[in-house]
Amino acid sequence: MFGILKGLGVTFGQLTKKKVTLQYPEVKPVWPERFRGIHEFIPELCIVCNQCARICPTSCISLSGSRDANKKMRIDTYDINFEICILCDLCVEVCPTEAIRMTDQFELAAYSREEFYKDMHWLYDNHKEHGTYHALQEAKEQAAKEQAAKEQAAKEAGAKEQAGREPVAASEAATGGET
Amino acid sequence: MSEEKKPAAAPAAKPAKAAAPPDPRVVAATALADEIRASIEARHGAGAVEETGAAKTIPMIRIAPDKWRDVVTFLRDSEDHRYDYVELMAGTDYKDYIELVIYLYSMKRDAYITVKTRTPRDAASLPSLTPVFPGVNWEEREVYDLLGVHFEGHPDLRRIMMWDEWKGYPLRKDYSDFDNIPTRGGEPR
Amino acid sequence: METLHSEEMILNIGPQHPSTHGVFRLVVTIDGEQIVAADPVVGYLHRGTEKLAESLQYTQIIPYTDRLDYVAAMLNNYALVHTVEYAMDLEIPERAEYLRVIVMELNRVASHLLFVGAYLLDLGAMSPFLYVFQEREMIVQLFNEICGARLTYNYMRVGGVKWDAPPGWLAKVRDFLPHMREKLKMYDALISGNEIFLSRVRGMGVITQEEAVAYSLSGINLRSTGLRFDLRKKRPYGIYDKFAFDVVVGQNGDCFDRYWCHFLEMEQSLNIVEQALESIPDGPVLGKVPKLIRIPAGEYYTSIEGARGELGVYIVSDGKDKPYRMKLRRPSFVNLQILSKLLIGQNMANMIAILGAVDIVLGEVDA
Amino acid sequence: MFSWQTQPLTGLNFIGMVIGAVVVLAILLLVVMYLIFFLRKVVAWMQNRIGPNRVGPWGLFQSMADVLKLLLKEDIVPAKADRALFLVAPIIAFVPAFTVLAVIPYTAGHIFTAGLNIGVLFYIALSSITILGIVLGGWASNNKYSLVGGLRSAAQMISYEIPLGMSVLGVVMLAGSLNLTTIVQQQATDRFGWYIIPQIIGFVVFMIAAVAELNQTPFDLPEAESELVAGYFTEYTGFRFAFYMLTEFVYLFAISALATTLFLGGWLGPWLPSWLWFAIKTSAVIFFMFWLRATMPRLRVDKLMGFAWKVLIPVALFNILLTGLLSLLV
Repeated sequence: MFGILKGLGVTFGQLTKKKVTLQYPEVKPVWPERFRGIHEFIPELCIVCNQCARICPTSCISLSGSRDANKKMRIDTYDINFEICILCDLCVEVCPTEAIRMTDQFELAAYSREEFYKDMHWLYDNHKEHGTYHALQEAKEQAAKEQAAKEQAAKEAGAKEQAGREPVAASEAATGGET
Repeated sequence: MSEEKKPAAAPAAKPAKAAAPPDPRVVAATALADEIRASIEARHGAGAVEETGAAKTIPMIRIAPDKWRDVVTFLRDSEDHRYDYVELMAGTDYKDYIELVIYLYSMKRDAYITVKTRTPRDAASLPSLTPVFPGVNWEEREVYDLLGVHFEGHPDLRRIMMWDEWKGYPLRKDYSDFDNIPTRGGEPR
Repeated sequence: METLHSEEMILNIGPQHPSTHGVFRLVVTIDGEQIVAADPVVGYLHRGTEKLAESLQYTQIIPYTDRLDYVAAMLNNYALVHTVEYAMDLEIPERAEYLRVIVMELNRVASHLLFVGAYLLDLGAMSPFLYVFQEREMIVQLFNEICGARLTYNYMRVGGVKWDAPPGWLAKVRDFLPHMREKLKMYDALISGNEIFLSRVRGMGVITQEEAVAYSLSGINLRSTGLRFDLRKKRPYGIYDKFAFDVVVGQNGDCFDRYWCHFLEMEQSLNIVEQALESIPDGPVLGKVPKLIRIPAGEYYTSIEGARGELGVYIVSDGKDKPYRMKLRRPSFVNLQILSKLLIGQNMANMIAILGAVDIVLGEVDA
Repeated sequence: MFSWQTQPLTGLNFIGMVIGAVVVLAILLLVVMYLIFFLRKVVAWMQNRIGPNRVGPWGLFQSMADVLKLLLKEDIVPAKADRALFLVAPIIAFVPAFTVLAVIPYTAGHIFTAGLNIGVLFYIALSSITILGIVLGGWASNNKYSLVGGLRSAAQMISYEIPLGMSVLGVVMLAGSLNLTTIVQQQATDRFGWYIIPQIIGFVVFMIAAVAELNQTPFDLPEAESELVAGYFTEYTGFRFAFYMLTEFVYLFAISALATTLFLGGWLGPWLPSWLWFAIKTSAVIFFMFWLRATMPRLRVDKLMGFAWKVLIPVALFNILLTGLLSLLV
């Protein structure tokens, strides 16, 4: 009898405790940095080395590329089949250029199976809202701008003849940071 | 005195044999296996043990298939062995034969051996261990299901993972996925 | 005494049934409410992991092991990489070993919590199930931070772990421990003394030591009978010999002992995590591993103490980068065999209590 | 005091009675709807959840939405079921549940109370009919889970009717009447106060038996979802399922109202209006049942029967003896 009363006490004590339910569609969960959601893919970084397709345990990645005018490999198509992708992160692990990485996008429900075949463009667009690439770029650009502004200020202080902003420097800094 | 010769297609059951100084663990394990072999042969005759060696660091004894159940029972019951706990049962298809391996553990002596036996691939059949160790009941059913070894004396030998209409034995190396193409009205779907 | 016999009835429980813990089917023959025979039918979740592994590199198999015992995936990860490391005689960096122990023991706590909750749900109490999920959620969030996934971790690698702990993570784990101990006390008050609960589990589904050994039971099913058999002590793998902890054993081998061992084992796991947190060194988390992992030809078997028992991986290698044959020794699969023996003569209400206490995860049973 | 029984049955009175019955029915439907809401909220709070909060403000219209959904659902009759019995069983279960409410005195005015002289007997007799509906439903479904659930339910409810009836006897002896209104009025003047004090043993037995009668946790074996999926109403869908659901909750309300009337002084209480006192006390009893529901695991079926026959009935008998002695001596 005593055990039952003790149990009743425990449940009664919970009445006033803070509720833990997450109001999901309104309040989105905050994922940690390493969260493995749906990929983002940055075509200009890809060197078509095929490593991601080879390491993939479920063979859900298919890609093709060709050499452009500068004899550099360019990606043409890049598809991930999310019907069988298990979001294991191995493709991200092997990618030498970080052209593919994971985002915090986790909502993948769809009405038809075709929608699970995500192509390069979808994966690229995915980075805008969910990816870290965009934020990374912005941070770099910001840093580059600040750097440029600082240099300019220094130059202006030194010599007045230096005029005009330097967007070239900023973009150079950005692309330099990618590799 | 382990036999170094193995069928070419089969992976060697003894690692590190080519290494210049033999691994002391392997030597000790092989010596132990030989001891056990002597003990078994004293009881069950010279043909009972076909090979001894070591699986990495664990003594390995290969038993003639017809003595399989007797020797395992002996290992369980004999006072100097008392291998009373089956840790693992696994079957492997080596293309020429099917090998069944069990890892036995002795609760009392805290010792650990691996015992195996072989059976030809076609009409693969072995005496069942279920009467000795009730705990290998499902393991044997799994081996039967996936490798097609028939266990004689098993109380309930049915497929366990696949359904009864399944054709072929998936873990055999020559198994083809096309044997079980789903059909609808006699036509492949 | 003569008993009244009525017409026997075959009751088909599952594969979709609220308390079979997955797609598990149990065909029981009942006489009134008494069970005359029980035939467990498994295989509904069979994915052929062993066959798949034969065409995968060792690194690629790791995500597949996540799907075996999906409530304790860290331990599955470890079982595989441990066998590969054992076969290759690899040196593992100290810090990686400590991180492994921390995540494995936390995962064991999470898994046992789920057992306690699900078991009480089987017995008709809903609240414990929802309570334990709160603590499990905390552990799962910790895992989410360290490896980016909540259920299928894919965290271990041959030769170490994938990621070092993020900044502040170890402190979070340290904060979690006292909270968890507090909550364990609460669950104890809520459940363990409840007379209704006790009347349902005491003396129910008794397994003797001889039976347990003969049926190759492992884990808590074996220890609840009083046998002090814990692979972390018997054959210390990794760095388990550095930690002081007790092997929890039961006395009677009944359902209550199995429940209670889960409870006490959580405390022991918390102790291990605490010790590991105290002495975790700095350093790399991934050792020197060849880019393409090849195991020398031969056969290898190692086993670890999984959340449900002895979790072993048997690999036959022909020297290539893929296993020639991989066999998983799944504790749930082996433990489940004793169910049909335990159920005979019980009545239907006990059936669920006994099935629940055997603690199976169907992902593991069916591999 | 106004009572329908003392008035001649004129046309106007008859219309009044019909309107009264319909009003009570409507109020009760509303009450039951919010009882379900209350249950879900209380249990959710005890489990650190929020509970229904989607439909309407604070989820207040959730039950209404559920009822609407159930009414719109397809009414499936299994092909192998005994069709006639399958269709009629929920009604057999449901009608007595509402009928018993006629004798409960809700307010001091109790204009909507039948005021039967055998009120207690009427309640116990009618509530037994529900078992028939449950057994029939379980049997007619032609499903093994339903059958086992139905039979368990029959065994359980019949066993627990006995201690329930016996525990009420003590109150009846003290009050000297079977009329529920009289019982409440007696409690106002009784020297011990409300009957929960002299009849504490009876009250405990009553509560345990009541929970068992209602198939509430920890006695919810007939619908034990981990064993029997949903017990006797596994095969029921749509509004027939709703009938069983309603039966359960109407009985929950009715038995709490009965406990209030018999042991807690019914509508009696200072300052507040009588109907509010009645509502407060009934809610407290209901809350207690939900509290149990959120805490307890389920009893086992054989222990359940043993508990009724070996513990509750002897205790109830002892209580009657004690009450008799007490009224002789004091």
